[in-house]
Amino acid sequence: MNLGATWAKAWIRNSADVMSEHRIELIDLDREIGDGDHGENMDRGFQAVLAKLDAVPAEAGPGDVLKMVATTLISTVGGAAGPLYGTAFLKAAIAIADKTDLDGAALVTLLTAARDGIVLRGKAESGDKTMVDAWTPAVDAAGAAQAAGADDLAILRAAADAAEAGALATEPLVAHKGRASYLGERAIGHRDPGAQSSALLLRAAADTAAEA
Amino acid sequence: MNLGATWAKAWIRNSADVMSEHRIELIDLDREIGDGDHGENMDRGFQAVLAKLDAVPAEAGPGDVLKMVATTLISTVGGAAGPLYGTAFLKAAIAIADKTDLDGAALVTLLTAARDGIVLRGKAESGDKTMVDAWTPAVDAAGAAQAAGADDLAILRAAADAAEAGALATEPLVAHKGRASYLGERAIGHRDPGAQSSALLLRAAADTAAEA
Amino acid sequence: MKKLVNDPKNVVNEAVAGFGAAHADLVRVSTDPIFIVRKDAPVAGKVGIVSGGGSGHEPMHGGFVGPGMLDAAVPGAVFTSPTPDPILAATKAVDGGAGVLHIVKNYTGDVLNFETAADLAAADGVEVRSVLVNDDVAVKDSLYTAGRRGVAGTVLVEKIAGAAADRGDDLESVALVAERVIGQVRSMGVALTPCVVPHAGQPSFTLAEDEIEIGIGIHGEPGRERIKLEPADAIVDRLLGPILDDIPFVAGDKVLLFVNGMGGTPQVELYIVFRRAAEVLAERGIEVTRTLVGNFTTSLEMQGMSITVLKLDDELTTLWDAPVQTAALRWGR
Amino acid sequence: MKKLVNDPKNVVNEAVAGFGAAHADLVRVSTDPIFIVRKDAPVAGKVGIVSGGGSGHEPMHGGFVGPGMLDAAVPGAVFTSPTPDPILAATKAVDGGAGVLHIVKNYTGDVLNFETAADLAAADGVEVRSVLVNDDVAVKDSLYTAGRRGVAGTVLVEKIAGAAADRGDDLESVALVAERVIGQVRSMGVALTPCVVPHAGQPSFTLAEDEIEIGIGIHGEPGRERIKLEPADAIVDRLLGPILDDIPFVAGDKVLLFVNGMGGTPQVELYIVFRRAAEVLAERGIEVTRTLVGNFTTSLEMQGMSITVLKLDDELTTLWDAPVQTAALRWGR
Ligand SMILES: Nc1ncnc2c1ncn2[C@@H]1O[C@H](COP(=O)(O)OP(=O)(O)O)[C@@H](O)[C@H]1O
Ligand SMILES: Nc1ncnc2c1ncn2[C@@H]1O[C@H](COP(=O)(O)OP(=O)(O)O)[C@@H](O)[C@H]1O
Ligand SMILES: [Mg+2]
Ligand SMILES: [Mg+2]
Ligand SMILES: [Mg+2]
Ligand SMILES: [Mg+2]
Repeated sequence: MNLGATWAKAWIRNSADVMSEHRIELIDLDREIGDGDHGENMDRGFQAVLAKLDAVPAEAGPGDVLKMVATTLISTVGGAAGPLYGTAFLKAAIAIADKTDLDGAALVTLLTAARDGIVLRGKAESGDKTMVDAWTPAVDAAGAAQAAGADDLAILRAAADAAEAGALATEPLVAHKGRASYLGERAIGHRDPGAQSSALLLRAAADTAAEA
Repeated sequence: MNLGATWAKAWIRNSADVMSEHRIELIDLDREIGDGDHGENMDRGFQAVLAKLDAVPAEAGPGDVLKMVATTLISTVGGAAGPLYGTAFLKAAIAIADKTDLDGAALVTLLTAARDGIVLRGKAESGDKTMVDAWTPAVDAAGAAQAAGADDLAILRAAADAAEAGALATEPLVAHKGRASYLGERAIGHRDPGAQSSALLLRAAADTAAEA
Repeated sequence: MKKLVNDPKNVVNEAVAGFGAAHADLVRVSTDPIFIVRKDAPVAGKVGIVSGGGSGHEPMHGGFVGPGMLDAAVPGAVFTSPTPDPILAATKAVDGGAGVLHIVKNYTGDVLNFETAADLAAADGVEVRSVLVNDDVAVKDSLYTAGRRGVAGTVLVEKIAGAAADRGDDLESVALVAERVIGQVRSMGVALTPCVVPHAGQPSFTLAEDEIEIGIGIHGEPGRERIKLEPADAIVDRLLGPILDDIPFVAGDKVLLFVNGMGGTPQVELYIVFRRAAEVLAERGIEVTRTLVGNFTTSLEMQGMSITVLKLDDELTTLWDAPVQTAALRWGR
Repeated sequence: MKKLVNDPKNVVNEAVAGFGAAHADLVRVSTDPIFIVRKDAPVAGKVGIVSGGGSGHEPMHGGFVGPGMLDAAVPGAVFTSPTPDPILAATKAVDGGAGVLHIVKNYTGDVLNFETAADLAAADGVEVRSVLVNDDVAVKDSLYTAGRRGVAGTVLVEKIAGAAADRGDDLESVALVAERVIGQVRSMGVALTPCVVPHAGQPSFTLAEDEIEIGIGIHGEPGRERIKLEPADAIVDRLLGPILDDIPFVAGDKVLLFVNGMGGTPQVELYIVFRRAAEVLAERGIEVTRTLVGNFTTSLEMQGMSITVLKLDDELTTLWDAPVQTAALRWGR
């Protein structure tokens, strides 16, 4: 398995499909505790990314792909998710800018940089019921897997599993950031839409690696 | 039986009760082919009349009662029904102005004047699907009953029966006057609310005479 | 029925009181009988202009009281023409010696009640002229109907007649200008949802989740036909066709294009409608030189809109542009 | 879902195009990226004022573009903050050399996207200041929330800041005036029915036939609590309490009282609300010296309203009264 620009493009292509498929699900989660646009926002952004994917030059590295994703999400998603995901991909792109193929350490670097970007922009802490609650467990799980000598696919799977568990674990929480924070106790029992879309993205990363 | 001011007051008092009771029914008829206010309009008007009834001097004749009804309806009902019923009661009041007790001939005079007032103001012909379609049969039936020597009660009952039949007979008609005329064929199958309230009024007149 | 009301019987009273409190710089409010006059009424030597009708069409007519438009508005019960008393009182309150114009929408109730009030005013020595607005092409103007209804075109009649009175035209001239507008303005509307009259507590009609009513009136009266929901552009085309064919409007005409919200339709939708209507007029070579978009002649919370087209000439354009200072329409001061 | 739309994805494009066509005397419209600027932008030497946010709140913000108020408005997708690109483009388009003020409603998405645009503008040599509107007392302003939301009070901030820029204040002064308004304005709203985001096609929330949502936001976000429907006066009291206690407003204060319709509520109801609100303020010895009633900060077709109270002083009153010429707010010219 070889995680380079080809994998990155395939991941993003798969992510675009996944966002389309889960558009309504994400809208519905956001209707419950937000304003009902998250699925539409993610779908709009990833469709725009998809349209630009073929234009990424053949000699580009995975960092170039992620940078295009970042700028496109920033300029097409809007809302809270646009800048947050945009920053995540931008920081990830910078962190792996010099790589052509990503080994386990680079994957952990990528995920960590992405998560740090989200925290930098959004100032959310773990447990605030945001996408951070998917990303931080994912980063931790990926780091642990890599330290334990897991291969790339296993690292990504660990990240995706942890992100899904993290998204699920937002359900009992009260939100402290984003729109759901207006709801107080009434947010309890609902999953955070951004955490869910984050888990979908990371699952797509692992699935793409498995196909490779 | 003695149809003087006492009967006239009792008739109007009963009419007020009847309009309250049938408020929703008249609103519903008007919602179907009009604007849904006829029951509210009639109820508002007759409640205002009721409030003034005790102030009619003891020495007043039935014409004075009807004149108060006319002016009160004109100034409280509004819409199409206000001026039409107002004119009806006004013309009726004038026609029996010199009477203290109404015999059969006077009753026919009253009803005829009322109907003529409605036609004068509204210019509707028979079959136009308006309140005229209750009043004209009522006038005709009262006239025939009186000519046949019927007593007051029988005359009023004949009028009420004919008005009810006339109201029912508006159902298959297309309207040529009032709001229902905007509907063309779509008015078919619905009873005219003003014809229905007219029938209610005339039934109250007969019932009041029966109680006397 | 969910409404921000107290006792349904007090809807008009309380709303008019609130209107008076909110716009005390522009109007005075009489509570018994209920009417709204401009603060400085009567204006000596100026033709007074009175309009009115059932409530539930706000801002029409109270929102149009002020310099350059109406001198008084007479709101009846919801969807019920006012009785003659308040019309008479308003007419007297705005008579500055130059007579009073009644702008009446063509409904049996409005016609009859204004007629009585005009007779009573004349008996009291006030000169009254009446004009009848009947811009709704959804209704056939035939001997077999009560005639075309007065709908959103009324706003344009009131604005332009108001400007004519404001510049000092005499009663006859103001009436003639109003009649010229009436002759050149046509409208048609659509409803997506019904409205609920407070005292009725139930929708005026029912539409299935995929149905709309073409040719709706402004009182929840059913319209011309009920069809399946279509894209906005197709609906606009359905309304504009009968409007443009009616006078007809032809290439080279200059017009005012007015997209009126029925009360419950968001502004984004009104502008989507405007976009298509302007496109159709351009295709036909009709030039849109003035525009109006918004909720002006409403039907409570009904969702839907109407399109109104007024053929303009230089005089009408000048009168449209003249200053107006009311709660709902204001420019030039 | 019944709406006057074509493709739900084109709602904002088409509405903005329609807006541009309807108000060509006031604004120019850019289609890629989408923003609305006043026709004569940039005005040399004047501080430019830009606001924006998700669409669906019309007339906010496009309806406030024109002399005396905003220089540009940047509409995002429905209920979604715009991305930095159009904000940046609008900022540059209105920079007359005196810098640009961003008026941002306090939502995570708006804050982040305007922040990025401001950084990019600064990198391109345009001086930008930002103010954050957060008038909604329904939300606790604590470390454990995203802070109070910006709602209808934004209209007042935009009008008054616009007047300050119009009289020639420099960027710092305009920002200070805006911040003063923000410090003195408080709002709270109620929903009777939900709204339907076109791309979602389903109501943002559901309310039973006898339920209302107190403390609703302007994006269909659920509010503070859900209660049984009450008479209008009782609902007004529920909203006014937290508003007046917040700053607090006290006897002797002069205020602007603003009753804002959420989009689907008829005007009669807004005036019933105004009546009670004015009554409560009078009881508390608070003097209402300026008023505003209407649909200004909407939430698509949502039924409901919000009440906003702004503490006035002489300067703010003068700036409020200053001429404004926009599609939705206009006086003095
Ligand atoms: N401060 C924040 N930090 C991290 N994530 C956040 C923050 N605020 C919001 N989010 C995430 O953004 C998601 C909402 O995105 P979206 O619905 O697209 O934007 P908006 O809230 O502007 O409508 C939330 O579910 C949450 O995961
Ligand atoms: N021209 C007319 N002549 C006789 N009756 C009429 C005429 N126009 C309307 N009506 C009667 O008035 C009734 C409607 O009254 P109402 O609903 O109170 O007034 P509106 O139509 O103004 O809402 C109709 O059902 C009809 O019987
Ligand atoms: Mg959202
Ligand atoms: Mg009726
Ligand atoms: Mg009526
Ligand atoms: Mg959003």
